[in-house]
Amino acid sequence: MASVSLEHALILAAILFAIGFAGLLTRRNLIVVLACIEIMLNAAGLAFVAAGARWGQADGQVMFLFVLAMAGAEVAVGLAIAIRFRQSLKGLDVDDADRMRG
Amino acid sequence: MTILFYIAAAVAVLATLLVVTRRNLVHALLYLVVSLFAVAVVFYTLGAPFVAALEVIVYAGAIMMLFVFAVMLLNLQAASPPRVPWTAWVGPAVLVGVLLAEVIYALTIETQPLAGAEVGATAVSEALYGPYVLAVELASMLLLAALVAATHVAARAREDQTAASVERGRAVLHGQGTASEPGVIVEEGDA
Amino acid sequence: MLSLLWLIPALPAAGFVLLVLLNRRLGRAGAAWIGAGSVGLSMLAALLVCGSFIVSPPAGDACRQVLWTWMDVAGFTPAIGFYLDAVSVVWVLVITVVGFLIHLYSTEHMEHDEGFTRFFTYLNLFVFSMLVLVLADNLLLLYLGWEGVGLCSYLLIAFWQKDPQNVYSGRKAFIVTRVGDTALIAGLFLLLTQLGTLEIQPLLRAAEQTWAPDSTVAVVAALLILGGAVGKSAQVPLQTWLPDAMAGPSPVSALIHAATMVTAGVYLIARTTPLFELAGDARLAVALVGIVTLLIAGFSALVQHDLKRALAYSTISQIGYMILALGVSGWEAGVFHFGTHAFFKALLFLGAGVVIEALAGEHDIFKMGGLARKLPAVFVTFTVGAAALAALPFVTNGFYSKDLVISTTLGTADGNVWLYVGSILGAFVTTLYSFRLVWVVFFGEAHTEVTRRPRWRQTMPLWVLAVFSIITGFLWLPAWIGAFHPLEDFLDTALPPIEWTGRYAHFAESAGAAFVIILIVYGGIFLSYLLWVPWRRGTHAFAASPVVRPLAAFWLGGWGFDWLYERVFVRPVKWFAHWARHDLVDYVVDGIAWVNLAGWRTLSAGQTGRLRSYVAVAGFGVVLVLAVVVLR
Amino acid sequence: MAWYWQLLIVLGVLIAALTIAAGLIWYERRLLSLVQDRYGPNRVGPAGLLQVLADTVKIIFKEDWVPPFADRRVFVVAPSLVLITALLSFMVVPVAEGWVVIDLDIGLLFILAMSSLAVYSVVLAGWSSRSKYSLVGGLRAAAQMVSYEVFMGLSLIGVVALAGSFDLGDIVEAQEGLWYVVPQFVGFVVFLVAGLAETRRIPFDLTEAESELVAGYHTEYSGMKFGLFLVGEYVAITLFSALIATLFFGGWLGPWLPGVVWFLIKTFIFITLFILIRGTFPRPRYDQLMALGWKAMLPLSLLNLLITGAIVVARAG
Repeated sequence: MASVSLEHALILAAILFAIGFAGLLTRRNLIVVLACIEIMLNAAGLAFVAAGARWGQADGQVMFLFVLAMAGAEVAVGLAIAIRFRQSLKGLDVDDADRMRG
Repeated sequence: MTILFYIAAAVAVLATLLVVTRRNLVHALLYLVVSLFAVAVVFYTLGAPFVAALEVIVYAGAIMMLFVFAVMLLNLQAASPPRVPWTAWVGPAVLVGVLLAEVIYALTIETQPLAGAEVGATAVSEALYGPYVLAVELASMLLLAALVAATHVAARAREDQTAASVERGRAVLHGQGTASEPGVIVEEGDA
Repeated sequence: MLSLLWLIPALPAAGFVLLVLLNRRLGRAGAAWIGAGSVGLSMLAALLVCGSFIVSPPAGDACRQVLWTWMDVAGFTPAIGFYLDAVSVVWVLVITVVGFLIHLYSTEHMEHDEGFTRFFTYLNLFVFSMLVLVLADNLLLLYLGWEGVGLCSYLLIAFWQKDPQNVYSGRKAFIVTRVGDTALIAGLFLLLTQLGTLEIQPLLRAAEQTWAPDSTVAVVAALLILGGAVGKSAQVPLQTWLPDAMAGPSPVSALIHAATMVTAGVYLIARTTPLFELAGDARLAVALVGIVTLLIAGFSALVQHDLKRALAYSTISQIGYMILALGVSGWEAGVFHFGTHAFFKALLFLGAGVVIEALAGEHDIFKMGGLARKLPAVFVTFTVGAAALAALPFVTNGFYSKDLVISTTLGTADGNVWLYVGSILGAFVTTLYSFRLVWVVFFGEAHTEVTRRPRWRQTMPLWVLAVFSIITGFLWLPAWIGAFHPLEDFLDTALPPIEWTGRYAHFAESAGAAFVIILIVYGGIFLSYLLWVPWRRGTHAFAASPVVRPLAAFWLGGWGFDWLYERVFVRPVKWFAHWARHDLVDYVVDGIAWVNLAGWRTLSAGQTGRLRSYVAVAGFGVVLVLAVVVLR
Repeated sequence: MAWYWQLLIVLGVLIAALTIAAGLIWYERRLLSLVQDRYGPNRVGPAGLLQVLADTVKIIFKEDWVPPFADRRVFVVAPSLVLITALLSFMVVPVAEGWVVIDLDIGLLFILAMSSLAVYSVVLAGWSSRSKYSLVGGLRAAAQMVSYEVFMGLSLIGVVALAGSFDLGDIVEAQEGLWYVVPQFVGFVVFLVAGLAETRRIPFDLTEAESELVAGYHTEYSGMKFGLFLVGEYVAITLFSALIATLFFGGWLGPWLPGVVWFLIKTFIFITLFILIRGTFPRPRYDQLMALGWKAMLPLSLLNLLITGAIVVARAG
């Protein structure tokens, strides 16, 4: 178990985060955007757990639990917005929601 | 355990890549479930079995289920925007590549081994309800707020009802109706 | 027995919870049984606990019961804990006994009201909050009760919420007391940061040890606490809400706005006595607030023609006496006057409630008259109450407590002649207006028909309170009558005894000083008889004369405080808002807007409304920052 | 522990679970016939025992057909999930003292995780079939199982609090003096109801309510893919019976007989209970099902948790 080093775990987190971020930059589907945010949150959680495992402390896992709670809250609100989005804009393209442009 | 970590990591990365590239919403979400499952295995290899279980139960089991449910129930697949051309990936890929390179460079400056000890459910719980208890309360409030907000945003019928009751209150105020219930709002100016 | 302490507030709380949960499912009878019953049981618990406290005092003459720790954050651990000593015993007994009598009274007074259950819900919540306030062992819990009673006061003043005027009155009470509450919470923050605790007894000990007498911080802390007391107890300059608070039902006026809540300020100052002993300037401020209030309110009460408003002003005035006594280090005299006042003022309000009910909602005393024969029970008890308010010598409790208060203004080291003369004048005015009510309401010819007579649930509390208004005075007889002062001995266990060390102490304690008061009271009663019985026409003509009329109007409006506040605070804000909306300022505002607009035009190029471009920009930023950090 | 011993347990549990599940099909049909006063399958083999074998042969040799309009990949994956998750759950169930495939500290959480993944099987089957009956069945399953999972987890926390461990072996050993069905009776009832809902058995089989949804989520399935759903359901019933026996009735504990026998007897009793419930109860409306879950079961399990927590805290001093 000890042979996994901290930076490998952190690099995994960074890669996952980067993929999620790339998806966020590219995809226009609101649901996928939400999923990308989930990926990034999860990657952040992974970094917390890895850092906690470095010191053998529970704090990292505790932080992951808070990330989990936040993700739950985010999904609830995000999906509610997606439903209204679909009703009012007849689609899921986030680029359609540019009425607040300057 | 080490080999398991790398296998799971590879699966996670691959599945996540598929999440952001698939056009079929349900397929993408299923790959996300796979990715989360792989991350759960990673957690287990990092000595965090409790969080690994929660990752599956809450993330894969509940949160992603909610996603899938919403997509299926509202047939969101049909509302998906058109496919992006592959050229759209170039810019983000470069940006993210630079970011990743920086992070990896920063991370590999020095190597740190893991403690290697398993941190079980008891230790996590004790930390959670010990020094972090205030944060737990805050998290519960966040969830409550999210619940209220989601209900409010998603329920359109309710909104019309509220508008109607405000309208009725106005009518009462201007003497065109009767206050059928106590607690009718009286406006500032009339006091 | 003392371990039952928690039951005293818990019972009304249970009543409140039951009433909230069962609300509609409960008939009127059920609501009345739960509402009055819970307070009745609480009264029994209080009698048991306080009785055992008095008979066999615990070690240190105080007992503390900690139920649980409220929160534990960064070393700050306020407890949900109760503290019982002589001072809280007095308050608890008064709250529960008077509270129960008023609940009983309300079951009949409110019987046809559609908000019957709601009324008892609020009333139970009030009793619970008030008990928490006086039993709290730390200032944070005390503040919880403090805000709880404020909330109930607001809810009950605006109880008949269909009339916007009542809602407005409730809101006024809430906002004005909020000014004081803000001062109080600032004081709590100051105490917490300076002394590191809010638990009252350790806090007071720490204050005595760390702060030098008359140090600035002690004075500021005491003044902030005084600010809270001024708001809640309706003292100058925050007294304006109480007369308007009479919009609530009469039992509410009796319980909240006469007997208990408005004396929370007195309790607070008495509770933090050592702090005020450290701060001479703050004590002087307390005394000044007291004397100014009692005079202003007394004169206002003299000209009111709304029965309840007259009583409200008299309440303000009497609390002024209590505050005055606290300000001259006559702590115990203030507490004593609180105790006697609670009984006779509750009695007066309940009597007024019956009168108003009997006359189908008539509040104007000049439209009453001749009620002595039609409502004999109310007449007798109301007269007892008025006599106690006027401090009729020897037979009423008001005489003994007010005599003591007036003596302290001269007899203690903080006292002086001016305070003495002012309080004597106040006593004279008090006799005038209290008997004015009796003469005008119960004598002369009847102007309005009596349509309803009280039954036992209304008259019984009146009689009980009338008896209390007589006998409670005998708990502390002045030295020249006899050496019977159990209340003083009891209070000595919690408060510093009154030290008769002033220049005129010898005179203040003697029968001579009392003789002055006796003279004043009899003179006042006789004068008010002349003014409102044989000479009534003349009095009216005098009041209507061009010289006096503006003065009377001035007093009627409460010395123009509302008028003043309207002009100093309310109108300037409204006017400024109006002006800023429509006038010159528009150019400034437009200018700001134009600058913003220009800035916005330049910046809004980046506002595409597209999530992805925002994310991309954020990503660039992260890349740059990371590059700086990593490659440095 | 020697590797062959471990392998033996693995194979033993796997084969036993599958055999029992297969046997259950026959057992259920016979028992239901008894309830309904008829014979049931009694032609093939002694007392119809070989009926299952015949059915298996038939179902395996059927054409492996996927509807052309279906989402092919998901359609194929979905049936396997239900069996995989149920069988994986058996890994952490101790059959007798020390007889467990993997002694996981978070055993109970693992089972919860598996049961939360099992939902996907039904939902995806319903969705990938691209037919409206299937979709409605799948959606019903999603809402039903996610809802009931909430208090299934909550009802078990009482047991965990009493035993102080997520490890099923520890939980069984903690019941040495007293089976948890006594202090956790409410938890037991809630878990039983949740188990019925999670296995989508009558009365909670609204996902395949044949009178309104044809066959619900598996309308379009045939051949061995349908067979997987069938076997998966029976494995799940076996699993839940085993869990009830383990968590509330002392698992392998019992006098005289060896532990594994006690375990099998207890499991068998609850399997019978499941079948008898199927023979007895009518099917509720969907809103009634949800109301039962959120308005009755959830508060009940929370109350149970509150009281259990208070007792545990009080006992700990």
